[in-house]
Amino acid sequence: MSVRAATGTEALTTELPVGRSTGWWGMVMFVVTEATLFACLLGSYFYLRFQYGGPWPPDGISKPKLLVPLVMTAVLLPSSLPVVWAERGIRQGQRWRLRAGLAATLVLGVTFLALQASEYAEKLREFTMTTDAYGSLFYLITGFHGLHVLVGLTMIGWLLAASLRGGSFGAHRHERVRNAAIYWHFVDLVWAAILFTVYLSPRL
Amino acid sequence: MSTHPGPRARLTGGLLFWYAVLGGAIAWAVHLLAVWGVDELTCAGGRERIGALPLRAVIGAAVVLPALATVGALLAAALVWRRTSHPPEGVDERPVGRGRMAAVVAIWSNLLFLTIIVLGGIALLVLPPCLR
Amino acid sequence: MSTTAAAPAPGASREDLAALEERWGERPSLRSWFGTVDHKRIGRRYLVTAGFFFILAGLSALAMRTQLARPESRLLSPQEYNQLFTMHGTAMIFLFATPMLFGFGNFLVPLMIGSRDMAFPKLNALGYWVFLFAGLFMWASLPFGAAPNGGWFAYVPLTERTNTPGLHMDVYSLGLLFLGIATTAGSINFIVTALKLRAPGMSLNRVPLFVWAIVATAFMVIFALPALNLDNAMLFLDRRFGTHFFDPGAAGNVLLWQHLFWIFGHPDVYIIVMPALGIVSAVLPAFTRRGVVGYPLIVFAIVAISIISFGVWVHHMFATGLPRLSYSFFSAASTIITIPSGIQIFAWLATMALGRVVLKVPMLFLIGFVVTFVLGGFTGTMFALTAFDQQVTDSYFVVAHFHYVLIGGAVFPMLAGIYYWLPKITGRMYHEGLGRWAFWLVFAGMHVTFFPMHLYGLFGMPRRVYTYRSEPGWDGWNLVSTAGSYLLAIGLLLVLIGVLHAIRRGRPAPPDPWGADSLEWSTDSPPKPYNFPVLPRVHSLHPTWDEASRESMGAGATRDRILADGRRTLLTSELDGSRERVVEMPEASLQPLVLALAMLVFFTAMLVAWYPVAAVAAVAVAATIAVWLWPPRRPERELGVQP
Amino acid sequence: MPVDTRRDVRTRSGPGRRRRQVLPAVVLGGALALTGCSSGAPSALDPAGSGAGRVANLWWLLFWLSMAVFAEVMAVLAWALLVRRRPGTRVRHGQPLRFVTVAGAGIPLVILVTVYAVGLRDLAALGDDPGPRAPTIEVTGHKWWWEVRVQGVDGATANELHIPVGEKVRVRLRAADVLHSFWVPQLMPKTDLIAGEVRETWLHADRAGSYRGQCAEYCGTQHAHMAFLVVAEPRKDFDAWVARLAAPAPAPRTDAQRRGQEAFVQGTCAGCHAIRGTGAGGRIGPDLSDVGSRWSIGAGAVPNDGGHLGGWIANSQTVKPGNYMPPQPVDAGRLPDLIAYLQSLK
Repeated sequence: MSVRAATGTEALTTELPVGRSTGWWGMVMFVVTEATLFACLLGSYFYLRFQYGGPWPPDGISKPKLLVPLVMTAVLLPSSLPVVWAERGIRQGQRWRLRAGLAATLVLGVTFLALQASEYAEKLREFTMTTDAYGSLFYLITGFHGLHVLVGLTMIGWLLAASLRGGSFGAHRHERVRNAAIYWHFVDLVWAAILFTVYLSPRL
Repeated sequence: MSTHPGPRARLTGGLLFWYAVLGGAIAWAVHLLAVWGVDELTCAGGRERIGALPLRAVIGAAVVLPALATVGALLAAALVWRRTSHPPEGVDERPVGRGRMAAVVAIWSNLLFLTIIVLGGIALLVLPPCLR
Repeated sequence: MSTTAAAPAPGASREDLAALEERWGERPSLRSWFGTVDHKRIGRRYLVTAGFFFILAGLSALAMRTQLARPESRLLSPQEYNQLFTMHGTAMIFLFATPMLFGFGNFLVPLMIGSRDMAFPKLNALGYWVFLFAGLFMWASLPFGAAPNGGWFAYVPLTERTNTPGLHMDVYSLGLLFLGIATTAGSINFIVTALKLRAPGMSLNRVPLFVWAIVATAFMVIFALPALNLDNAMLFLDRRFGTHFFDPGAAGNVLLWQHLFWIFGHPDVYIIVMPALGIVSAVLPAFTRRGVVGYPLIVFAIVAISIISFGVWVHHMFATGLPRLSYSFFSAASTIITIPSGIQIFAWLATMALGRVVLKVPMLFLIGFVVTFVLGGFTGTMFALTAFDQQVTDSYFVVAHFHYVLIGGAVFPMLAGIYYWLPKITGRMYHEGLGRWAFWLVFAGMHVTFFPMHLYGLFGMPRRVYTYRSEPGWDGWNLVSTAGSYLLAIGLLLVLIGVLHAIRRGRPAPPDPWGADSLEWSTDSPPKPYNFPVLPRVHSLHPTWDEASRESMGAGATRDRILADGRRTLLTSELDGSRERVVEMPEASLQPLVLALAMLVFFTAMLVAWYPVAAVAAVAVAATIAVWLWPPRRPERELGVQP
Repeated sequence: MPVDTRRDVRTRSGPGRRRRQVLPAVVLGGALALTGCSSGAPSALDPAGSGAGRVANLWWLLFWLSMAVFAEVMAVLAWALLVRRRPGTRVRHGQPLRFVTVAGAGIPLVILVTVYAVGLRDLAALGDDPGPRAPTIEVTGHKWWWEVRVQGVDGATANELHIPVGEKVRVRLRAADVLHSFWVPQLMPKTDLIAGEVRETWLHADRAGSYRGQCAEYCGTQHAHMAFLVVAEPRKDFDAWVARLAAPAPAPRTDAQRRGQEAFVQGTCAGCHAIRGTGAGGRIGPDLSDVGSRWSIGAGAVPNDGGHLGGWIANSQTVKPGNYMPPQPVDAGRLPDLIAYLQSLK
């Protein structure tokens, strides 16, 4: 590749990758608006924290412990890989890969939610949503993300059910798999931002 | 007839095109969120420093760097403009027409965003950062 | 101009037309009425429903103006007045302006880009039902005396439970969250439709300006609405479940509400005005007999305004005492946003000056728009300057300003659009004389009502007061405003009469009564359910004015653009509009209605705190979506499955 | 005592200011009458201090620039409608981009950069601190009245604050419940009162007089009746006002006043209201130690006279519906005494 070629008329007027479906764009736009919502949510966290000015978390609430969230991260982040693997499989018409990959993701996602529930059980003894704004933020952010994981898992489970029925997906029909995968990757990535905001940033 | 660019050249060219169109807008958005967030929240805490740095220097950096990024986008837009005003023979007419329109839009918007960033920068010279 | 569309186009045979009619036509039945996914029917419903909410919000305004006609009037109690002004603002913004323009967009975008429907027709139907139910949800609170009463901006801590007990603000937060579903769904639909369903050949530099405006608006919704949704969710949690997001006594902050609200709220001003400016660009060519000057510059203006509108929100908070340096950055953006608007205005003026103006009713409204919107723009620029803003914000000066911008910038173009597209929507022509009377009354009424507000705002009258005393000397001007508001109401009534008259008595409209330049005029009035017998191939920015594009639907029609063997339309590439493939479009369905009803049950149950019912409704929502998207069973060979 | 100036809410514009307003008023569509018939208005165009004066000058700059651009727009529109619609004119198909660029972007840019610079200067000037020796008045916004204190002085008053003419006075703003906004159009632009925060602004009057202010942030049911008065007076009168705030309320002098005081202190009044030097120490409603001298009742709801005062005590809900003072079960025979006592508190 030469600079000349890359800055020529044709390269500069390259069309977007061909053949994206309306469903793909619809899901991407939905994810964009959801991502904006999370950005506002995390922005609100920092706004309240720095407007408060005092020690954070306030009211003697201890800084969040890292062990459980890091385990949750280790469970959730890799859960995108089976989805990718499954999607590649069905593009080649390999239905077993679709089923196996989705099942693996389902297990990882449910594990994540179970870990979150155990974390809540411990946290709720220390503070609740009504303790102060920190508590409100903590439960809103993590709870809202947990809700997204639940929705994502519903999608994955729905795909799994459809693929187990047969006659749903194949090398020529896998749009729904792709769209659900986009959503799951998004839910995954948002967790990284939440890990940083809620768990790591109070220690900075 | 010129040789067609390969996939990597197309990817680079495409990214350059989007940098030309959206670079100024994104730079300005980053600039605004940075200067507003840093100024309002640092002053709310009653401080005028962030770590070792004076607040004014941090805000200054959040003005200068996005301004430079916008200038870069302006140059990229000028390149797209030049390349679409005299397209080589045999290139499809529609992408060129569309690229040319995008170049006009890009040049204007980068100029506009640069103006906004510069006007904000002038305020930094006049006002102390935490004056209410 | 094009007159061929009424007869079978030479390119599409009688069999093709019969097949298309069979696939797309909807026999009148109750099921088809509730289940339709036709973007034209849905668009018409949006227009009518938004018009209905406009009447309700307008009557609220008349009641308020009547109360303010004299000092210390006791016609309305303060509680009633506060509910009315809140509902007036909320309904005008959320239930009238945006849905009205979405109605135009729904009806017109597929026609303008040469497609057979929106990208997601069922989602489109869902959007309408949700809008309707959310609107009724909010208005239904008024007869119970439980309507929102904290202003459309709902500032905390006034709207917190301690200061506003009762359901008032719960109706507000839940109603707007509910409505947000419709707005978001509609916006995604517009974006995808405009990206993928344009007729072959319609590269980005040939997209009609109205479509550009709608897409820019949709993008603004995508990025702006989440901030409002989050704000309302936090308000609801604070009120109902005792969280402390906005409670300064427990590490919360009241300014967080304002920031989030205006991060949404300022783009929302442009969400309302932008499609209306698109209408101006769409109507102007027909009545100046030439294309709009400086197409790329107007595209630039649309793009630039929609981006900058996100960086000016703090100018609504110039009196909250933030650091003055912070203000200056927003002041800079708010000042400079004038430039793209200026470019647009002068491009339109140049179009009028070089073309030959035809003074029909739509054009009269466009001229009224220029005069009014420019005046509103001046005061808008004044508000960009912090020092001046601090003096006049929250006074009647700002009420004058945004009514100039919103009536001048949005309602006048909408009225122009109604007269302009009435032949296309209803197939009937309107009565010119009635229209002229309506224009002059609306124009005069608007200025008599709102011009004095500049004055008594400068003379110190704050806004949102249910009454005032006579000593400060504001009474005379208020009386003038009230008189003007009745004049305005009579004018708007004449518009309504004109529309009804056209539907009942108007003479039948030809496909293209104006000699206009965009694709909707190349098909029947009203269009057939499938919009175009032959999907056009676009060769220029003004397809109905260029021979090649027009011929592509007649003599030059090819089989691959008729697509009569199924309910089908074409996908093209995002930037250049190159043909990609043929897609199957969904049939009419009751699922959207069922889903919207389940959501209505959910939000109503949340409002009255029947949480188990809400949980059941949430499951019903999930189940309906699951069934909606459930893949049909296909033979393995068609799917391409490896053993 | 400068009772006269204080009672006179109207302030007239000086001849110089009047002349500057006339011409634009003509342009404002035959609104010449506005300066005449609105001379009682707390008009931002009739500034009486350096803060509002600066903004008024900015307004006139903006106004004239707007009129110039409006004339330009109307000229092009008139050309299109009158000249170009003559029979026989042909449609021209050019793209006059230079015209659009210059008129739509170039000229506006020059104007906008200018006004932005002027606005920046004014913004900086309005932020100037009044200095460490300036008196500080503490204002707290309540639903729906203003509590006024002077820093370093124990007493409080309501809905009325005094400033010395020609001096900058710091005003420290707090919100007791919801948001309010402190606005005296003739003296100073708004500053919001933010719950949980302290905000500061300043007042400066260059001529003596009474200037009406009003809450400008919607604050609920009775937002309409939340006015106050700023009295600018010579320094010695200001000092006397501060001294009165520190001193106990005047003792009753007649029998009726004595009975009224007794009714006040022993009745329900004292549960919410305070009168310095008596047993009444309620903190919910306004301090009434100088209520007899105030310009109004109910933060601008009605004039302060015996009839209105009696009506207010008996049932303020008919006067200012929704306010937090419940109807008082005062014996009809005791009401005149109560009124007499309260009116004596000056």
